[in-house]
Amino acid sequence: MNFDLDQEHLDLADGARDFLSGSASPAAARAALDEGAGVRPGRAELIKSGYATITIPESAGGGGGTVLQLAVVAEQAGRVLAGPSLVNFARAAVLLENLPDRLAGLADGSLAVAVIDDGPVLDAIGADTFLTLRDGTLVCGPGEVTARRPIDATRGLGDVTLGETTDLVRDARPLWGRAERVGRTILAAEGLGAAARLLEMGVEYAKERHTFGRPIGSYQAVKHMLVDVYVAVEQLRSLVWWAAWAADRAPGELPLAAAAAKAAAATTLELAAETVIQVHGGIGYTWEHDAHLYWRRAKTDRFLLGDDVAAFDEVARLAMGEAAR
Amino acid sequence: MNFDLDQEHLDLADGARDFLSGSASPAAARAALDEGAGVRPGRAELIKSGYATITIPESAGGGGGTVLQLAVVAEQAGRVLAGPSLVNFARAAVLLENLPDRLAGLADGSLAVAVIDDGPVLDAIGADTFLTLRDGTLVCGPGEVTARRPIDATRGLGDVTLGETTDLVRDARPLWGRAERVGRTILAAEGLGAAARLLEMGVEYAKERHTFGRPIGSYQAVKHMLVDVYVAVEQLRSLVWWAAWAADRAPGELPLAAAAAKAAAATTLELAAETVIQVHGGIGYTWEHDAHLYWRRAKTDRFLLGDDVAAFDEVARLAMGEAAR
Amino acid sequence: MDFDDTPDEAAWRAEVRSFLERHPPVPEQARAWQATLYDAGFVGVTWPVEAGGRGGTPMQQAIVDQETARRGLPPLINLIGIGMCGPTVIVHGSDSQRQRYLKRLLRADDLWCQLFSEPSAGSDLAALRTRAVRDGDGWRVSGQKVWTTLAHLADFGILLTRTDPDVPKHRGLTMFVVDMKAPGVTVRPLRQMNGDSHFNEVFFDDVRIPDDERLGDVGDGWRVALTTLMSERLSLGGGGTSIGPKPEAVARHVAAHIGALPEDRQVLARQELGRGYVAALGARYTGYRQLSKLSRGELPGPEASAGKLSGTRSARDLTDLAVRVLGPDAVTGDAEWQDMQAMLPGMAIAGGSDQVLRNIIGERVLGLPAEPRADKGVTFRESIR
Amino acid sequence: MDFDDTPDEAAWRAEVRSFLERHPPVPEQARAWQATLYDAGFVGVTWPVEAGGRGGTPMQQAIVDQETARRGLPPLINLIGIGMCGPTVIVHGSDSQRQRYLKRLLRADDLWCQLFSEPSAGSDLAALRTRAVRDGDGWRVSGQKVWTTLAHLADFGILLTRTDPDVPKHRGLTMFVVDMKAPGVTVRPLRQMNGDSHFNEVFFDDVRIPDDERLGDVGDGWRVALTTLMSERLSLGGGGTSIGPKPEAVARHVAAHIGALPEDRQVLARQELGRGYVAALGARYTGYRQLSKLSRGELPGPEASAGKLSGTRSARDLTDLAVRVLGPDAVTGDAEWQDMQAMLPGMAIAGGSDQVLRNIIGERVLGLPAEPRADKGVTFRESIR
Repeated sequence: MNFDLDQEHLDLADGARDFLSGSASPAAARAALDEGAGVRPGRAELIKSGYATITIPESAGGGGGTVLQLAVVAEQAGRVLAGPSLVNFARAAVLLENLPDRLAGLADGSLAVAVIDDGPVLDAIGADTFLTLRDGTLVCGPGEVTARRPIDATRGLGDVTLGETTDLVRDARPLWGRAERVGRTILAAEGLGAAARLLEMGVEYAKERHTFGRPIGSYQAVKHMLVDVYVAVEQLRSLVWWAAWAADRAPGELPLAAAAAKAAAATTLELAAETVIQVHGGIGYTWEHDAHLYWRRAKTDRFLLGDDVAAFDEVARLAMGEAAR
Repeated sequence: MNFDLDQEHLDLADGARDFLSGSASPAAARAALDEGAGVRPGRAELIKSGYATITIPESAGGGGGTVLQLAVVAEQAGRVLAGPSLVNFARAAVLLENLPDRLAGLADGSLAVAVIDDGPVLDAIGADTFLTLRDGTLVCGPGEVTARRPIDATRGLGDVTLGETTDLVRDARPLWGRAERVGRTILAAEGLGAAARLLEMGVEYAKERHTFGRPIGSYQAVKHMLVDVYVAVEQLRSLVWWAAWAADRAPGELPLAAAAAKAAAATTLELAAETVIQVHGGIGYTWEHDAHLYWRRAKTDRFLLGDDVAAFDEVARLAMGEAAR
Repeated sequence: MDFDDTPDEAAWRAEVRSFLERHPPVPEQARAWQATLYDAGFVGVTWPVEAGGRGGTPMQQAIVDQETARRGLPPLINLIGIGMCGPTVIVHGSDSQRQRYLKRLLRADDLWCQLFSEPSAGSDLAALRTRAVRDGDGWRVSGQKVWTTLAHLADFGILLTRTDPDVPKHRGLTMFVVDMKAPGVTVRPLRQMNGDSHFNEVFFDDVRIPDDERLGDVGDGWRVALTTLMSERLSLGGGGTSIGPKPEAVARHVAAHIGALPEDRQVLARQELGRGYVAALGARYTGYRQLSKLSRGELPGPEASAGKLSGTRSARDLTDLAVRVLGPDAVTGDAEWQDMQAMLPGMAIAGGSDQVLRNIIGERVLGLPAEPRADKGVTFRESIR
Repeated sequence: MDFDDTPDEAAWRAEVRSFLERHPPVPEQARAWQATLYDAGFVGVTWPVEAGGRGGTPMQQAIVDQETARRGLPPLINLIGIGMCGPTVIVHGSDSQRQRYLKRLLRADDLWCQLFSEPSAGSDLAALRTRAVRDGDGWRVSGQKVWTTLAHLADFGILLTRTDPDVPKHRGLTMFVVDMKAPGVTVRPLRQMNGDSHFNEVFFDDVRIPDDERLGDVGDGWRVALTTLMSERLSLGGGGTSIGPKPEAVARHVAAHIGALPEDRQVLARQELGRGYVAALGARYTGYRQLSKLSRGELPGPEASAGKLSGTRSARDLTDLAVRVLGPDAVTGDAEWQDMQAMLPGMAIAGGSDQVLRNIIGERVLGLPAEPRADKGVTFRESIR
């Protein structure tokens, strides 16, 4: 057993970090909110970079890589609030795995796919092709997108009215379930990156900012809050890696691992955002500070791919099921 | 509006404190657990003192006092983990209000009453007459008591198998409901006293005990924990007084007030006990220290008269009902 | 103990109600509305008559607050003036200042702001750097304040400055009344994370203040500021007022939406509502207890901070619930609760952060020892090196 | 990354399993069982061969732990010796000490305890007062230790003493191996709040220790103790082991009882189980990551404390759930979960309180500044005045 990233993964993370921190940023997220600017790096750049298509087979023009690799990249994307999310790419790569033409379209960018669940659709804005499950059949079609007033402008959220659909896969429930779990894993990886970045911001500020003659990070009230975030972030990291590994190598463990990672990501990112705003005091509550952009991500992500409440419930059912065996 | 105890209440509290701290103590609670010693001050003493019978009308030989007065005494009883609880006296005084003979028996101690709900019965041990609601009728009868292995030996818990019963009051549901709410109020008042005493113990130790050259109470980690207990205790105090006042003067407010007080007492006493053990470190975890006796009370009381979960649910339903009006 | 109104209180309540029924406010005319209320005797109820008030009881003021809240009316525009600046002028101002300012403040003829916090002096207020230097029969002030509510509209402010950097930091401070329209005062709005701009930065560039606008003695500014802060306590979570949404409003919102949720979500929503509601009621009734003490003539003590501490928490939890019952639509939908949610992180910071409030309660109410102070006995000048 | 066993690991696991199947332990014969396991090569797997160990990998040890836990076997009786005392003797002991003690420790021929904490030295261990004074070619020790697990059975202990009170407190300490049967050693059991007696008070009344039982140099006891404490980290919540009940056991218990609950309680129980389970899994897999680092030869760092911190919390929450699903009967009924519940408050204290662990992680992992120390640069003698 070796539960650690390999050198290959670390190199991949470095590359992704360079690319993503050069092309996306909290400032870009703020501009998206303020001026309706497009999300960065944007769909085309993400595809061009090859990062978005890691899990599409080489035969279809993708990277032929693993979910773990994509998760490593997704963490870096989360750090800088990059958009669109890698979640739709990951899910679509599973859903379309036996449909080579459409898979190739996903890989070369000619299909801009978003997956429809309950509620507003992640990265509906900019998508032209929508996948959903209807009575057990995977269907596909164009859609009309209405954006309302999203809390977080980087998630491309919109309500989608599906146009005429084509049936793609019958009896697709197991496929849909697996894709959703891979999606939850990648969503959790993006949450991990965002939470880890928040923690850095909080720790940095707590070292610099002085009150009553010493750094605020020397006070237990501040120190212990940040430690609780650290513990949550490291445990989220472990769950994300486990889920990604399970997606690639241990399908039997994926349902529990993905639900646990999704739930932990929702609560950890929220804890990190609220803690780091509190640590910053007034300055952390301003529009110009980055903290609220992560806070918006937290308040949004917790509802995506089923909310944390649903995920905790699923964990409990699975745990009881395994215990009964 | 005047939301403060009157001088009369303060005098009553002083007297009750003298009597109860002279006749009951955590040490007696430990002896009850260790050696099966009887609870202190015991039923007879409590009746003799007049405190247990405060809410029984003077015509029946009681004090003719208010629920608020009884709550003031109950707080003092909770501080020293006195037994039996004043809850059964308070409930029975309501349930038997139109049955002068039985009421007189309650007041002079010739009837030792306990009220049966779901689960183990509070102060079943030592009771000879049991009241319960059966198909809407208030019934009364002797019972066989089985004690098992109570967490807290001061609560006289036992399972009761009712003998032959007599019907006392038909269509007794409203009466039963009111009595239960008065009981919840008194239970919460006992919880208030226990929590307030725990807070004192924690604060005292935090001032005395030194580590790394200064009192542990000067560290924010310890200080802030105790403050959270203080805030909870003061809010519980407000809710208990409100509920007691409502029982006497504003029956329309009693359901919400009693449920809120019951729920707050359960969570506050638990918080206080666990915090104060933690503040004491290893010494607070020993058998010889008083903290665990209050902890046992907390773990027990939360299940009595419906648990905190049920009380929170009731608060929510009542709040939504009022909001709809 | 009696929650019911006394006959006098009941008569007063009837008077307030009847007035409010006959005078619906026009939302845009916030100043005029305050003047109307003042002229009817419902503003500054507890202030002394000679200060333009009515000389009434805290309970009368509480009844006005309850009745205006019950009708869903917004807080008065000059709330900070009434709650903090005015009481400071009453205690520390000269006769002339009291004459000039107080009645106009109560009528909202002048709006007021409070100029205390600075970028490097938040929780540690006494570390402030804005300098006031003697200049003939007056003073010259330079520096920067921040988080100043209403500064963009205010006519006057109470301004805490450093007049002597060579004594320990609490001792070198002096308080002034400053004319916000004076040359050299620049106000720049600060945008909050929810997009609104309720706060400002205020820059003082060699602003002249006559010496007769000083509040209290030179070097006595910390004591003057304590009057302000003590007055602030009751206006934030004290006296039974809610922080954030009223729990009844959340209960109404949940009641309206809960039917559309699956049964398991209803169970969870009720638990959350029950928990938040009990906390909010606990804070409210604890506030009433403080009000009763106040009515007996006691000063608002540090225990009033408990209301803000727990009120902030229950407001956060209840608002979170309000958002959750909307389901996934919450992230694009309902603006009201989204905005409320994005306001709450500020509540646990402004007017004393949770951490500072816990220190205050721990030390001044529970009597726990203070932490060793790194800056003790050091002059301000040495402390900023 | 690969969670699966390597072929070597799989072979080792098979060997362990097959042995455990063939050798069921007798619960009363804890020493004999440890000896049996040792003789088969399954105790002290990672210890050097010359110390009586097998020179194996941390992963091999983890596999032994997993397989014994999977079969529900209790921890080894000499766990503290193996996890803390032994590693200290390996690093700081003389050849003669290593010869005399280590193999016998692994076989449980001798039981060991760790004598560090004192009534006035808990979190602040270096404030300890037990004095060791030179006496010819040995030492005389007087003082009191507390919270000493297994002292009532132990043959030997590692004992931290003060040998010089006139230097700052960390510098005047010296470590010894002490014979627990020596004259002047008195052990008194301490009863815990759950009624059990796992801890002891140990009194030293002029106990003689030969100088060749010293571990490390005179005055170097703090450094020696750090070896012990570092070794302790992995045995408390590190390496993926659970604190308190295994989450699977709680899930099994909940599964067995949940059907009898009303639907709304089922919903709430599942939420609680989900939350506690996720936290426990998070702690477990974080422990596996530490194990992987250890396998690469890294030392157990302060981040291992995170597992204890969160493991204690999730154990508390899961146990509370286990009690709650029993309903009101829980307060008189099920002894197993009652006892577990009454054990948990101690978990957040023993082996580093939650507060101390947060300081350690905050300062050593996150690099946050330490608090000013009131006792800095002061000799021990001055500090206790």
